[in-house]
Amino acid sequence: MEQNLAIEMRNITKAFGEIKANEDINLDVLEGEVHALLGENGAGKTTLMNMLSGIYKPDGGSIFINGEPVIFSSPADSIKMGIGMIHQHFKLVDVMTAKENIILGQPTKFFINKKELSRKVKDLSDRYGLDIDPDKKVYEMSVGEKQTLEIMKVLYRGAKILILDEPTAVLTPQEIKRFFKVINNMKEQGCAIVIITHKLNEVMEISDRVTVLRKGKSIGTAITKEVDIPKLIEMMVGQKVDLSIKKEKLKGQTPLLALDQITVKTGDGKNALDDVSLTLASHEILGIAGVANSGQKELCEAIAGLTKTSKGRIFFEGENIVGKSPRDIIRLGIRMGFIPEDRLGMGLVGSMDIVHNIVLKDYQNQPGIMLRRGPCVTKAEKIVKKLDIQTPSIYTPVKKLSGGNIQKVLLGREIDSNPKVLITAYPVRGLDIGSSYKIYDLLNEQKAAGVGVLFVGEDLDVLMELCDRILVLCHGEVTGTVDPNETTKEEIGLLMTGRKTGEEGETA
Amino acid sequence: MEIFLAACVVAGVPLLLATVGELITEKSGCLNLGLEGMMLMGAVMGFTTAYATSNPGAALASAALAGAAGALIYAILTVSLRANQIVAGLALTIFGTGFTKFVGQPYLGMAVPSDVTAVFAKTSIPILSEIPFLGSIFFKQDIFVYISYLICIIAAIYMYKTRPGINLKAVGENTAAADASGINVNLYKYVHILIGGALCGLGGAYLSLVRIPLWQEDVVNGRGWIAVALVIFVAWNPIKAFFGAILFGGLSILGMKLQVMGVSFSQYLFDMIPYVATILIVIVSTHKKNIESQPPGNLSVNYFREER
Amino acid sequence: GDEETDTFADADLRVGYIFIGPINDGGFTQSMYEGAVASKEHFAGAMDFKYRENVTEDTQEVKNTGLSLIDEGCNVIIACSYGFGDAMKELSEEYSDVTFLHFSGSMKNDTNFDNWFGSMEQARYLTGMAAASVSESNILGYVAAHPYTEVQIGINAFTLGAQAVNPDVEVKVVYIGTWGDAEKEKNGAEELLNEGADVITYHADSTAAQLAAAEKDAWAIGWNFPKNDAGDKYLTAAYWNPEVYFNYVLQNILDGKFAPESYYGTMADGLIAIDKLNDAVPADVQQKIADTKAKMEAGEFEVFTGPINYKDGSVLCEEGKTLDRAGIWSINSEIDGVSASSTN
Amino acid sequence: MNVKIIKRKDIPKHKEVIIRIMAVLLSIVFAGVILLAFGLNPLKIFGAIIDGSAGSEIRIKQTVLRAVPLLITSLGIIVAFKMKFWNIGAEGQITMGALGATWVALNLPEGLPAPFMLGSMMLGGFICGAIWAFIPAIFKAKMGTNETIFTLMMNYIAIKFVTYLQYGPWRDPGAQGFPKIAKFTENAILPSVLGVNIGWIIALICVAIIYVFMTRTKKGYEIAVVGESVQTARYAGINISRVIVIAMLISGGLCGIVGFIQASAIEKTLIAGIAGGYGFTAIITAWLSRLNAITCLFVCIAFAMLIQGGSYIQVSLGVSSAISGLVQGVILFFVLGSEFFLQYRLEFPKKPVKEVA
Ligand SMILES: Nc1ncnc2c1ncn2[C@@H]1O[C@H](COP(=O)(O)OP(=O)(O)OP(=O)(O)O)[C@@H](O)[C@H]1O
Ligand SMILES: Nc1ncnc2c1ncn2[C@@H]1O[C@H](COP(=O)(O)OP(=O)(O)OP(=O)(O)O)[C@@H](O)[C@H]1O
Ligand SMILES: [Mg+2]
Ligand SMILES: [Mg+2]
Repeated sequence: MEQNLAIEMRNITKAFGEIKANEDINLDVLEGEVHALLGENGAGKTTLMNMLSGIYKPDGGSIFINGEPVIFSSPADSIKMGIGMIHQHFKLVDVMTAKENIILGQPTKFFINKKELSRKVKDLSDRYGLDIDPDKKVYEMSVGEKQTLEIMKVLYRGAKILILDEPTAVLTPQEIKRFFKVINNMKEQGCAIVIITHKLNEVMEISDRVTVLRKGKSIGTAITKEVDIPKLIEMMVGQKVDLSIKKEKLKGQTPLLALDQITVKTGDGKNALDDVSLTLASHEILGIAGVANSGQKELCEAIAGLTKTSKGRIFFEGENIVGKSPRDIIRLGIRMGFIPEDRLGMGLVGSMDIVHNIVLKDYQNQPGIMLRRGPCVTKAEKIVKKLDIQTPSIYTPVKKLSGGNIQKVLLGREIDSNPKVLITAYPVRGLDIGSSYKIYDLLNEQKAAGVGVLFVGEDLDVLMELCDRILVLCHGEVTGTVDPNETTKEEIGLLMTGRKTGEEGETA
Repeated sequence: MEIFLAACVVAGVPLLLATVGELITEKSGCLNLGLEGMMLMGAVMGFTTAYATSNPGAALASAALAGAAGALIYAILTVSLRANQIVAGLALTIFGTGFTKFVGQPYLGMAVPSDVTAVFAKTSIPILSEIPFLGSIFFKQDIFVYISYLICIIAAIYMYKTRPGINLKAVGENTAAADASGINVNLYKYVHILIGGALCGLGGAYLSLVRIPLWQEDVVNGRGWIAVALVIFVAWNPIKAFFGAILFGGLSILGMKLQVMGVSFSQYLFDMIPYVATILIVIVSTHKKNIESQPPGNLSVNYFREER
Repeated sequence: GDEETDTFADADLRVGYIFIGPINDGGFTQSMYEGAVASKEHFAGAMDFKYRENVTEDTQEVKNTGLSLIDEGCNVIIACSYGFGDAMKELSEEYSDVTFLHFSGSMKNDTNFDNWFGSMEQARYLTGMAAASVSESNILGYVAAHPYTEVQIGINAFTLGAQAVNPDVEVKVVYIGTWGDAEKEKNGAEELLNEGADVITYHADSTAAQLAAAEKDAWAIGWNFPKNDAGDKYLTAAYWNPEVYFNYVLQNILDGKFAPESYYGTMADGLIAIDKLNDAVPADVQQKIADTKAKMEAGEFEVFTGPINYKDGSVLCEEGKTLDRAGIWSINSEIDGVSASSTN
Repeated sequence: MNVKIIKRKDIPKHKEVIIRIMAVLLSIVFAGVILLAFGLNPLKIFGAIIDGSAGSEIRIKQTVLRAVPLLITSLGIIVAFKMKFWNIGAEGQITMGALGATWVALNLPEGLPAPFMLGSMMLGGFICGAIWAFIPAIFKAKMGTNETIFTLMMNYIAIKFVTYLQYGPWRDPGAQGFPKIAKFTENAILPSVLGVNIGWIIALICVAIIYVFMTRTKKGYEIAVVGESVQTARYAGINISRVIVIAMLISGGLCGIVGFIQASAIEKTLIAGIAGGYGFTAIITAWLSRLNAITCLFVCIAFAMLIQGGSYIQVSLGVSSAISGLVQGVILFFVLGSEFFLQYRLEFPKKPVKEVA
């Protein structure tokens, strides 16, 4: 079958200040093709796609859609060309209903006929087997519903070219299955689809061809059937990597942290964490698995004293620390390190330099009213050296550093405080594979030194290799705690969907 | 009672126009605190045009344009040049006040030509004014008042029933989402800031053309700030704005009404009521955490597409 | 341009005026400004002036303005508002070679600082007579800025004049709580008209109350400056004629005879005046007003002549007595016949 | 036209200065065009503005008198704005500060030695200004109430309240019926140094204190962290409510001190209009100084010159003082607009590299 070129991107270049996010990238996508875009965090995938959707303007290069050269000066131009993008971060208006979100920016009639609109939306969702209530407000929706709504938006516009930026990150395996059906359905109708995902097995399952980016450059395009996962990883990383993380079973564990039936409520009264109990001992890495937003954030924050618990107790070396604020925790000398998920949003002060970010954890215990930076200057220098942080100076505002280096500043500071317990949420997000492995080594180092590490991760392979035990969360509940040596990824996947250990084959 | 309520409506008109203008502006995510300046600019240009041309239509157009011109400066500064909205709004107030004093100085104490005042004299609407009670409150007014009703109704229909209205809401609530949906967010901001300015200009012109058709330096006298408060009081709803404006307008004359009725009280403490009431509303609405009556999500946040 | 500066530098009397409002406000400041112009004409070359308008009653601002005027060469400063007094006092201590003349109040020194004011109650009284003569409802409306002595003197004088023509007349007062809000002035007047008043006068800065009266076909009495904004319904106005004082005091300065005296102008010297009466005022009342005016000028008529009671029944002036200047300036409420309810 | 907006990484100091000067020059040209359009000679007017603000000792003193309240108020605003607390209630905080100082002056025994009297008044001013800022602050801290409108409304309440006192309970019976609050006695009036009341020394001390406070103390650090990210502040164990309240107590307190200075040194009593618009102008000066206390000193002096010179032109040239507001507005617009060019630069690429493959 003769397939036409839907997208042709030639020599695309895009820089943000010093960062070359895209450099001379070429990409071809055919009609009726699912094209996977692969690359590590920060490789430039989103940037490249944002230029297709008109959000960014390329610094150089040209774009052809269906053979015609185009210059997009806004998303509207891109939408006009039949391009629809589902963004990594939802672009929905919370206070609006589903159907209002769907018609945003659309050339509908001047006056809105709400009934007719509901009917249209209903028709469309039936056609694609999607389930959506046109009159539900977005702020009342679950993540899954929001994702569905994003898909509906694109479908409604009759997009012929679909860009999906990590659409499956927030979906359960069941939802992913349904979602892939929709993709295949569209592919059959001749749509060109670009999908960005970090999950290599998804790439193998859904895509026809795959293009790999590395550090802003395009490494090459392959026909999916002709490559295997190790080959893709090699393309992503640039070298053959030994993906094994050394794991030692260490003796002499003493319990450090114990959660006893912790419940955390959200603003609207739902349970974000529901009766969660766990223990963490020294010389141990406890992994936390679960699809996004299953309560991981609340778990970390509850332990760190950042979220109010409505029930239960948290013991740190036998002492109940429930109700203690982070300040109390610091003041009491409870040595706990915490690397939150959103580093610049929580954990670091973007506009301040490395020294002042190191001060953040220190200053509370300084005497007097003046801020003593002196000791932190030495500390900053030490951390920069030890973790090989690329920065012009220790007086550079951290937001000007690259993602990986920002992460290292945070990690360096937390490790430097000699914690007994280290809580890390997605610590390798934004890091290249080399740095990631450095972090894993550091965590193992900490473990060897007797620290109890709580590791919230998204990559099951890493979790299984790194952790001594893995606790699986689903809807804020613990669905099981497993020993990675005695279980399979599939088993954990099932737990992530809510099937508790011991229960039999419950399907969602 | 009807007479008093009719007077409340009149006192509310400048507030209503400015409030609807500001809430439309705020719906696009822009907090323009330059109301006082724009109302003054509208007042003076409306007046001078009326004086020069004796043409009420030209006067209204000129007032609206003057308000919009002030708003344009604000829009350029905040939308295109990404300046802080609060600071830009205050600068606009300083400029508008200076501009108005300067332009209006030769006209001080001069009167709006009678051709114009005649057009703005009280005119009953035939059937509606016969409605018992309500008729004499709402429909025995001047044309300008009827225009303000229309503007209010049109604003409500526009905001709740039309496609651009929904887009506007999206721009103010989540600019990035609106942008990704293909809405030209900068255009929306510009247009609605300008509409807001034009309505403020008309609000000022109501004072200088209809209420006090003699040029006075400080016709607006803080009413712009009251309108800022009123926007919050009415939770960004143009229909509520209609009643809110009558209420706040009414408060400004209630003190006098009470005096002629022989009620004894302090005028100065009484004058605090609108401000105290607004604070109470702000507190209550945050306390209730009612998502629907919160300010637009991206209010006073400047948006740049390529920035994260 | 430059020419003016020269005439200014050449004049012996270089007067600096400080005005509270704009010079063409149709009210108080305009009357002061036109007085200055008339005075300049009167002295033909010997006097010239500079001014600053819209000066707020904020001591720093006023002092600053005074200094600028002195800096520009002024040797007489005339400050035309009560709130300018403190700054004048301070400046008079620093600049002994400059003469400072402050409108209203009682501040002065022995050499170069004086105050001046006038018996506006006389004009108010006469306008009250005119008002009562045309009222059919016997309700007169009075829009007033703030409840305090200066304003209450006017209200009471107006009321006494009205009562002299028609003892049954009632004066209703609305205090609007501000000097400079035209719309409030108009609202106040409208409330009074709604209560049945058919003559409106006012003690506030703009002529908005005249507009309100004319719109409702009621009579309007102007104030401060003889400006008619009510057309046919303009009855008369009580106003200032400041060139009378300017000419007098400047001549004294020129002659080296100036001595602070707390100048208090009257109907007799012409500082206080009323505008021509509307023909609607009946001839007999016109005559009566003219007679009263003549008596005032001759010093045979005192506005505050007892018995006068405050509206709460307490005595303001006993039968057979008259209030002297100090007595007048201690008035602190409205008299019997006035209905006013605002408290401070 | 194809314009690209590119974020600057770092701007060299000299370039920053050039851009700022350019902005001011452009604004002057633009204002000049407006003046010309109204038939006025802009050169003469701008010359007179400079002459009127710095042309003689008296004028310089007047400029200083205007700079003092502007500067201290700006410092107060800097503390709040650094925390992203949009305090536009300085006007009211100044008014209440003046009220506090006045209450002290009128109620302490008359014969008190001046230093003790003035110290108490300053404290009174600080406390009352702080209380006026505390009210919106506590609601923000505990409930997340929007402070912009809250503080704005508090201005009018303060001014109405002082008007009430002036015409009512606090009216001086000795003022011959005029609605005035009693004058201060000599011991309640700030002395002068170098011909200007010592407010200017207080202002300079405040600059130093606020500079050190914001950059060198733990509280100042906490304020900056809260302003940058509330989440990070929570993470670091900062008691956010406390920081908000403390910062606002300082912010309002500084404005209160301005009220004290204006009441004691200038008015020598309390009047409703005591804040004189400084509360609003200071927002602009604080912002233009990029929330830096030292820079703020210079920005405030420049603004004071503009205000002083603007009020002078009417006397010297006989043109409307409204011109000053007009010119101020235009300069503000340009300087505000120029901030953009400090952060971004524009590029005008001829054409995308190539059009057709
Ligand atoms: N708006 C922006 N401003 C500045 N830098 C940016 C911007 N957008 C992206 N970058 C930078 O460009 C590089 C590529 O980012 P991009 O988001 O395209 O990566 P990605 O491949 O999508 O990564 P991820 O898998 O984490 O989503 C990163 O270094 C990022 O920090
Ligand atoms: N930002 C948030 N703030 C407060 N609570 C949250 C937030 N995000 C998620 N929660 C709560 O955390 C819990 C788990 O998240 P969520 O419901 O989004 O995931 P989920 O149960 O997997 O839903 P779905 O499978 O439908 O996406 C829920 O109780 C939810 O209300
Ligand atoms: Mg991405
Ligand atoms: Mg789920």
